[in-house]
Amino acid sequence: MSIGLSHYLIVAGLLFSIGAFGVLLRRNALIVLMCLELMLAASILGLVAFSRFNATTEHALMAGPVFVLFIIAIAACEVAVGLAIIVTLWRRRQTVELNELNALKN
Amino acid sequence: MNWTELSILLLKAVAMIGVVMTLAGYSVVLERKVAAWVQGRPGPNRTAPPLLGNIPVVGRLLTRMGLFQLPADGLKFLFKEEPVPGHVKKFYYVLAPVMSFVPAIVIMTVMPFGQFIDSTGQVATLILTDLDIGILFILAVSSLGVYGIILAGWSANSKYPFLGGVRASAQMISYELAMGLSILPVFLWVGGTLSLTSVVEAQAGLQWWILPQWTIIYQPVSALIFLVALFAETNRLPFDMPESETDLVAGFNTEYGAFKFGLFFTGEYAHILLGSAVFVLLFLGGWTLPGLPVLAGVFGAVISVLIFLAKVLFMVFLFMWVRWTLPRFRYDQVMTLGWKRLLPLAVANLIFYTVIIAVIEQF
Amino acid sequence: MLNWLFIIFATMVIVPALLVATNRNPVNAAMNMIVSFVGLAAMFVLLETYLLAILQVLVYAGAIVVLFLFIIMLIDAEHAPRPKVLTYAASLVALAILSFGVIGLVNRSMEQGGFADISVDAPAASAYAFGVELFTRHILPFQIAGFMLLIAMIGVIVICRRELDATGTEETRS
Amino acid sequence: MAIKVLERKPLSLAERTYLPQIIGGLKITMKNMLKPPVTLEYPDERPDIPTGYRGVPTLVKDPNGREKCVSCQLCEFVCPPKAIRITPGSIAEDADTAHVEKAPEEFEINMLRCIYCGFCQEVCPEEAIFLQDIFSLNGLSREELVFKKDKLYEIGGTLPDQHFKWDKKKAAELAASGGHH
Repeated sequence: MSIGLSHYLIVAGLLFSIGAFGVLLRRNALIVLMCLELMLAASILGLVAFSRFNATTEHALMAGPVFVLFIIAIAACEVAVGLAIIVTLWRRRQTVELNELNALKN
Repeated sequence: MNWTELSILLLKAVAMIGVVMTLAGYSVVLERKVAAWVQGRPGPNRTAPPLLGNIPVVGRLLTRMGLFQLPADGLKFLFKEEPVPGHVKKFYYVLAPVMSFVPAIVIMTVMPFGQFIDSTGQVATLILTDLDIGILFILAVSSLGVYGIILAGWSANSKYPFLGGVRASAQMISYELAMGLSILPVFLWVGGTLSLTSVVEAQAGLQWWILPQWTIIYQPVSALIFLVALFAETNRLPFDMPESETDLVAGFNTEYGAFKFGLFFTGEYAHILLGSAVFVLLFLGGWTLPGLPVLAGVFGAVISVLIFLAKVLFMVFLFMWVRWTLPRFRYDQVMTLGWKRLLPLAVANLIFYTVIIAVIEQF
Repeated sequence: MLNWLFIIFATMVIVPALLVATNRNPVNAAMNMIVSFVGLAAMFVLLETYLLAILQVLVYAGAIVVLFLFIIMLIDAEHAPRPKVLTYAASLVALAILSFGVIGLVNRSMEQGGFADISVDAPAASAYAFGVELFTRHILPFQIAGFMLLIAMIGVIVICRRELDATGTEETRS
Repeated sequence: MAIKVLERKPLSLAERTYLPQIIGGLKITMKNMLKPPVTLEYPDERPDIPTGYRGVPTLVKDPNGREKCVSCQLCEFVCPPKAIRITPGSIAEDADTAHVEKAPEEFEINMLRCIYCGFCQEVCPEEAIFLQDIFSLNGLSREELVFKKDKLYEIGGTLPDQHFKWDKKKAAELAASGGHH
């Protein structure tokens, strides 16, 4: 058995599922952000695998990897903004637990 | 790949690690010597093993140079009791020294250190793995070195190491940007490749029979930014925030002793050595001397390696010279320098050279 | 050889990812995330996209996780409370459904021959190829990404700024 | 007195980069690096002891080899940490130095207590106790560091004496007794 596209896709899919699982399970804003990162990473793996396996002998398929570059850049943005929000939240409310951020309830 | 090839590769790797680690150890001795010379002292000159130290002239000379200090220090680190304070987080406490040491060893694999020209004129670079994106690999792996310091600070579970860890993480992120931006013009200049070997080859030879082709001559600002960022990344003295003895006891390694501290210590000097090597490769012409072609054969290869080593050791000496000259920055000054001075300067430098190179290519 | 490497790296990606989602200590989670990302970079090496592998380590392991650790230390967020059993069960069900869905989808597509399942000897995606692609066909997304970075930077500065009160001293908004 | 406020000159561009200052500092340290070391390699080279140095207190003999101490016990009384113990004794009638009348039977200085203040030397009417040039003293037990009389004479040796007070006294006695008989 040789490792083919399907195996990479399954790994990417599992990684994405685990990320979603973490987002659903955890109430700590930091961990939720980490799990979002995992989901993005899964999408990156999928893109790279697709473009590698659909490449031809003449030229590499560059659309996937180039898109991955953009994803990495945007992920960095997302983390920076997310962490800034978490820090501000901590300064005001002294908590990062999403369950306790219910000022609009009631 | 058969077993002979594998074992040859393994031998090469072990030899490389042995040489670099010995050099790192001796840079500790050099550091102590330089400190002593600056302060008008002779420095370590007593340690003499029983037999070697008794050789009439040579033994005495080696003792005076402090060359036996390294094994003595190493054995001291090995044989001391290893205390593990009760309040630390054990797993990360043990992991941290390893994490700070391993990146240095990994960087070695892509570090070219000489050139071998065989009788048919075929040029081969002396390197363990010739990666065509070597510099990116070095940047990526060396950025992992900060985990050792952060984890040490966090796992020690007491305030001074913790402050050291927090400072280290902020400082490393800040200066990595300027560092990355400062080496881009170099690779633009040598023409569209990220391989360290080709950067060195582009710097061989003379311009107008007088000017060396070294990048530092053409791009002094890039070299300056890279050097400052290198000081910050290796936590050397104007920037040794994580380990500032005056306000943080010993910073991130306050709770460490014996061999674990030895690992941190050697790791720091290995980083200095490899950082100097990168600086030499990028800005000081690597193993070439202006006007001196690399000779063919084993002799030429040895000469090229020696030239490279001499340059690297000069850079290591510069690190120490600066350390014993300048006082430490305050933490906010480090941040201001990184974000408000170096980063804009690096961006302006990049744009300037991009324009210059575009103009040169037009004509 | 390659099969074994794939299995090792896949484990290196999946198992730490699970620990990220379930570990109650944020520092443990962050360290597991590094292992997971390094495994991912290794998979990129298997896929012969070396530049992306190195960028993955450089950006994620080198910068993003350091940032996470910095914030964890700054806000002292150790030991999150244990999630409720009901949440746990519901999330596990969601995980099971998602994973089976993904595996089923991939298998079904494979049976229908939807994907080319052969690896051809394509030229490696070199840094040069990336540059050419970025500055010719994808120049607009490239500029937009740069603009996004700028916006994010300004946004972060604005979010984290402490307002100055009338006397000019710093005061947190409260 | 009027306070004069000095306006600080704004830094020039070169000064604001701090590079000239750093290079200046590097020059200074390099200059120092090239100078020979100023330290003394202690166990191999010994420092020059200046005259009047207050090292370990010792007992001295006069040039004739007679012990100068007459066990007046002034040093014992003046010693601030009470490091000196003297057991006075008399000199035998038939001895050559019988006219001195008293000599210490036992003389101990506890070097662990001594604070090298030099009061004993200052107070001694016979110039018998001197703080000499021994500056490094060590031992393996407490007993070893309580110096007895012979040890004190051994490390003290002989110092030149200008007065020869007891010789003069003996000569005077002899002359007086010769006059009588």
